[in-house]
Amino acid sequence: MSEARWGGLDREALLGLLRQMIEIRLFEDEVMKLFQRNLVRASTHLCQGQEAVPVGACSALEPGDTMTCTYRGHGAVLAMGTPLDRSMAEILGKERGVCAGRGGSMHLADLTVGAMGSFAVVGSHLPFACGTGLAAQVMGTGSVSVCFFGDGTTNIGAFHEALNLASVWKLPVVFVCENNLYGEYSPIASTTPVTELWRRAASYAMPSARVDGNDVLAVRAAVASARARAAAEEGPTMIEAMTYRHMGHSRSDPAAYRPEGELERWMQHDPIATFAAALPDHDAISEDDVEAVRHAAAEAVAGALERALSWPEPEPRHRFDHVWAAPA
Amino acid sequence: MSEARWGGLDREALLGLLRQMIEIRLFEDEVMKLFQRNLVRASTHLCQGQEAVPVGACSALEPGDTMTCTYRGHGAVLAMGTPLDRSMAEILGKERGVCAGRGGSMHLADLTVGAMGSFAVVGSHLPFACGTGLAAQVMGTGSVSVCFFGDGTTNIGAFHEALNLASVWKLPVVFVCENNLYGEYSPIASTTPVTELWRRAASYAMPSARVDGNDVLAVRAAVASARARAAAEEGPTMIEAMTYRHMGHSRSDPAAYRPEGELERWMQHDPIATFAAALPDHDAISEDDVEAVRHAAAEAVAGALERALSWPEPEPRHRFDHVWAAPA
Amino acid sequence: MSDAITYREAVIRALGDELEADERVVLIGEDVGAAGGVFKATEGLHARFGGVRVRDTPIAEQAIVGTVLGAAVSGLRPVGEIMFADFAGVCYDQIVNQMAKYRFQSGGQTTVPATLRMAGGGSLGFGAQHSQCVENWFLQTPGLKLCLPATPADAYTLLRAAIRDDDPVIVFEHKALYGIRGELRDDGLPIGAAEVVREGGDVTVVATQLMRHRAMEAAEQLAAEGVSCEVIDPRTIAPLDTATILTSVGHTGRLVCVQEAPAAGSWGQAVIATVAVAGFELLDAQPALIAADPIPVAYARTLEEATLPSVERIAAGIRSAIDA
Amino acid sequence: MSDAITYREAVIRALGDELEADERVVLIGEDVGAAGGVFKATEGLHARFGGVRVRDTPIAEQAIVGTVLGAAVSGLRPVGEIMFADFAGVCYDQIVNQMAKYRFQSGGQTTVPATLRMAGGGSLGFGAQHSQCVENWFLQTPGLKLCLPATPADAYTLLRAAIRDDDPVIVFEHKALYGIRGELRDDGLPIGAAEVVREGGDVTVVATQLMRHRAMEAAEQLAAEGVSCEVIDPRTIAPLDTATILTSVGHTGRLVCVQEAPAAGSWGQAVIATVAVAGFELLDAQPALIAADPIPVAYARTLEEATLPSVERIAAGIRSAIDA
Ligand SMILES: Cc1ncc(C[n+]2csc(CCOP(=O)(O)OP(=O)(O)O)c2C)c(N)n1
Ligand SMILES: Cc1ncc(C[n+]2csc(CCOP(=O)(O)OP(=O)(O)O)c2C)c(N)n1
Ligand SMILES: [Mg+2]
Ligand SMILES: [Mg+2]
Repeated sequence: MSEARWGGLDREALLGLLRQMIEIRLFEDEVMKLFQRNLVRASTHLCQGQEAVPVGACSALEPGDTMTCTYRGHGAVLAMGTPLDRSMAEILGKERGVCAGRGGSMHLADLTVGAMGSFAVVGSHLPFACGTGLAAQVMGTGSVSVCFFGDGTTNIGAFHEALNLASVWKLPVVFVCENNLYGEYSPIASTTPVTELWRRAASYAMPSARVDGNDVLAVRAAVASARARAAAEEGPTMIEAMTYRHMGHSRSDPAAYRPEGELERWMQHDPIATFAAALPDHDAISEDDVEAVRHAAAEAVAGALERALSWPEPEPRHRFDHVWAAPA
Repeated sequence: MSEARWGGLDREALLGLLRQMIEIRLFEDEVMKLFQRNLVRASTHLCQGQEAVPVGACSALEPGDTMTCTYRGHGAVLAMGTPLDRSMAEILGKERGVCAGRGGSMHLADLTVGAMGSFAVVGSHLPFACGTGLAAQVMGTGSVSVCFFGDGTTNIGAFHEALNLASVWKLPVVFVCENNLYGEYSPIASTTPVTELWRRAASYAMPSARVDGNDVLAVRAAVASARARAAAEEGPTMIEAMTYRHMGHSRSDPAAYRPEGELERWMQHDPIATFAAALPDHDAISEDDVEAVRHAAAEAVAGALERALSWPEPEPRHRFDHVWAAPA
Repeated sequence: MSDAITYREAVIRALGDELEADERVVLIGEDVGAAGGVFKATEGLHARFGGVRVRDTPIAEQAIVGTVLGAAVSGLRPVGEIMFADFAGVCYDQIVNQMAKYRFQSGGQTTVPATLRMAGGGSLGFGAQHSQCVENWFLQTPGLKLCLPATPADAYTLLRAAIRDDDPVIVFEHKALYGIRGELRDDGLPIGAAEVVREGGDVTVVATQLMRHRAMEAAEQLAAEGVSCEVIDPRTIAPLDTATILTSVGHTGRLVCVQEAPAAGSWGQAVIATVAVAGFELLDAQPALIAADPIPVAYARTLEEATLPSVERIAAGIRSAIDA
Repeated sequence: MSDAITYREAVIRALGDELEADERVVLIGEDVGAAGGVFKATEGLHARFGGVRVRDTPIAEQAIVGTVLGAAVSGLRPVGEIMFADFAGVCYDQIVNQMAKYRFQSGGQTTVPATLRMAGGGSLGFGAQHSQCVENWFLQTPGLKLCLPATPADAYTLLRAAIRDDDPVIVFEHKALYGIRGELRDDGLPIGAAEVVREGGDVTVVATQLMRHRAMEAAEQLAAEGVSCEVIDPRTIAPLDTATILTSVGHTGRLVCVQEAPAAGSWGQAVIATVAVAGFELLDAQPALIAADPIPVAYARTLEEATLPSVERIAAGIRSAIDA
């Protein structure tokens, strides 16, 4: 019940974190249902179980900061403040979607809130994050960029090139590895000879740490101090957040490759349930407050879903828009 | 004068190492002159000063082992036993060159001796080396592949992907980083936030070591033990060999970016001069022996040069050969 | 081989038959092993042939392609999978600069019996980075053979031929075709031979993969209108069987190419340019190219459907070619 | 601007003028800083603008291109150098999947004022992996603009226009042209406009970069024989100024494209296919494509010289087109 336990956050802020996590959880549940109803095309990569990572990390950012993430990025984009309805609309391929239906589930972006993009080629956004960092550095804006990626991503070349460049140029970037133990259907040990991925930062003389990725306040604290370092022009940091996805990799993957009991063990350590159970320890927070947040989140998602479903699809004749800013 | 000091090598073997290093040195000197006479096209990347790395490393290989290297690969290819004359002929673009004049200075290869290729895109051969390792592993040949690359190469994505794959699959590959302190005109610290590159192997749970790359016996010993490990199916090793190139990066680069005195300091520690000066300490080796080797090497290179110059250029009408093995 | 099987099963069978026939064949890629591939196109092979010969890789396409190349010149006949064809972008150097040029640069010292498989194509809503037909990225690169199977029969025949070929071959599977059914028949067509899928006298229609099927539907419709289409599937675009196409244009006088990719720098333009150069006098009217719009593939169904050539657009395009 | 300067100096001047004019312009690449570039095409800029704006990178082309993209949508107007154009292979995904599609995928939320420079081309003996004309690798990718300056004037004009453009632009410099001299003149031609370099009535010759110069030489020779060539340099191949080419073919009736790259999947085929489709009735005879042989660029002089179109081969090609 000490100040420290709550990361210096007040009642509103704490309930806000809970609300965001619950909204993301319910949002993803709805996306799954929409996918099963064939209203989401192709594939979708959900993040139930991992909510504490984007919510904790993005809560540590300041106005003007930016974020990049992956195809499993709904949570991260929402954590930056992208509206629920326009995010859902994008996943439904609607004209009022954040990307006007051009991007879809794997490419949510909302530059107005600093959500610079969800990238669908593994590792491709880590170099991009260096670019946002370079711009901040050259223009002296003091802003910082957080970049989310998975455990499997630490094996691809772009990861290596980006961390090296960010370090040698002291770019203001926080690299957050969401280690959910699997890359698609492959357990990490089958593809990666080390299991403590935070140690890979040593190759770039980059400070790094591992945190409990299901503890929203722990993630927040780690990112906050990395952010401070970056803003002080001391360079990038890598954080490995240990977490777990409740669903399969994508689509209707039943995740049969999981060892028995693994999901159940992680369910015991669900980031939302844990946080919701802890919050009433706070002097100013009651169980009713938590219930009220649950309720408000559910209403918000339901309303967003209804609006998104009601919006029209893009007009085929507008398909030539947005390719070039200035077609010759 | 102990057995250990000479790495268990006898007189012939020791003089053989010296001879190879001198041949490479003289070969490169001749290439430089040919380049200045406009007989070598475009560019050439010489390795004077670095001879102990390929000669020491390749001397630790067994029949059937293979090697890949870079555009700065004349020394490595010769160290595998590729003939001097046909190597020189390749650099001159002659039909009797090892690659029939198709490859040139940057692409020497002689598969008959296991010199699997010189690669001109930085890092591109490290994945290739994994493939030679995979073949050895699947076919159970027990052969090992050594892969040379520069310090600057440790920053490109292919390096990372290859070391990771080699480690997780326990491939029989020995990765040898020739750290000559520069990537083109850039000193290593300007592009690389760590200076002890051997430590990068930790990201792949791969054993590694740094050796004096100008000490041919030290290189040989390090590679021999890495080779044994690989052959015992224990997986790959990375060796960082500290060395220095006497010439510029390529062509007529005067290497003006070098700090004053650096070249001179390294010249004091020239791999050939050092080894030649030490050899007469051996019971069975005299100064005359060393002189005889010098002489024989000079003759061999001169003869090779003369033959290579005398050979004809490829016939234009044969240019369609070798694109496909089986054109449809 | 008389039962109808799916395109997916044809891929599995081709891989299985080659793994069976030649112990030098190995299969590597992301989740190709225990999981049987994200498109389930390697299902059962790991159980059948074991983890030494059917291996999961890390997410590292440069490593996959480089390993395939290195292994191919060291005695194996490896098959690498690049999951979505779009990811060829991250290993493009390995394919076009290393694999394609290795034999030539070495002065012909070795063959390069390497095969890559990758799943391309749109119409399913995968968005701009998971829907491309990337075969045209490789047209400029001598040294590669490029196969585009449209049917289970070709998926089987071309993939087996690719693995047995002594040159690097890329087999582009089309992800919207994995579920189609057809019989495996050995028509004896090698890599480099086009197939005349439908004979006709009014117009030569050249189409690949998903567009071959749509072109065939359009041809059916047009037949009812009295227009007789000769439909040719080139099957491979490098080598390109221009002789078969020129022969056909020789008796139809008209040429329409139908492809899923945009026009610029495509095999469709290659066919038209080749016929214009080598068979100008055979043409009675301007040729036509029915292609995707010059825009990325959008996620939204309305946009993607409008972007890719539909049966209606193909039929209309052929009609105007006939009327020209 | 009346003195003749080299193509290399034109590049330096364009970069310097833009760095001077707009503080959002930054320059990154391998050895572009203190060393002034391996082709010396950034010489003096580091001294003039400092290490914050003119920066050496590690050898990491994916990082270079990704950084350029990220910076471009974050307020800068970055210019990235890929030393030899062939190395675009190691960052191809970043260019075709990320940079080109970013704006579209975001639904037009931002502009992408990114520029890449890379030095391509052969004739100097750099071998198969350092001599390619790689511009055609990008033809299939909507979202990019592709510039091919042949003269100092265009090196200057197109590079400045590229940096000022709000879309991603690749400027392909030709390494065999760095030393040629010419005057900088502002002809006001924007990206997307072809230049009629020489007027003539018998045949339209379309050529870029080194081949433009060889085509001009061939045109001189042919003029002596009484053949009048209209030589057009498209300057940019995306967008491609088909209007200017069609107008020219409209009065010459004949078309010859001359390029350094092999034929398949090239801009030369694109021009021929486009004219065949859109201007069939303008053609009096079959068009011709004079291109590199479909083989990698060999190191040996005898082979490389035979592979790339020479003035003689171009003149002969134009002669047969005229006689057709
Ligand atoms: C370059 C590339 N290769 C392969 C894929 C296919 N793919 C999509 S997600 C994924 C697994 C990524 O694993 P990880 O980084 O752990 O992220 P997670 O999905 O677990 O969040 C793979 C292989 C891809 N998108 N891009
Ligand atoms: C992908 C790629 N980028 C850039 C280059 C240009 N280049 C050739 S050599 C070189 C420096 C390599 O440095 P290092 O790895 O230290 O090897 P060294 O030349 O010192 O032996 C560079 C950047 C290249 N060949 N390939
Ligand atoms: Mg994961
Ligand atoms: Mg070096």
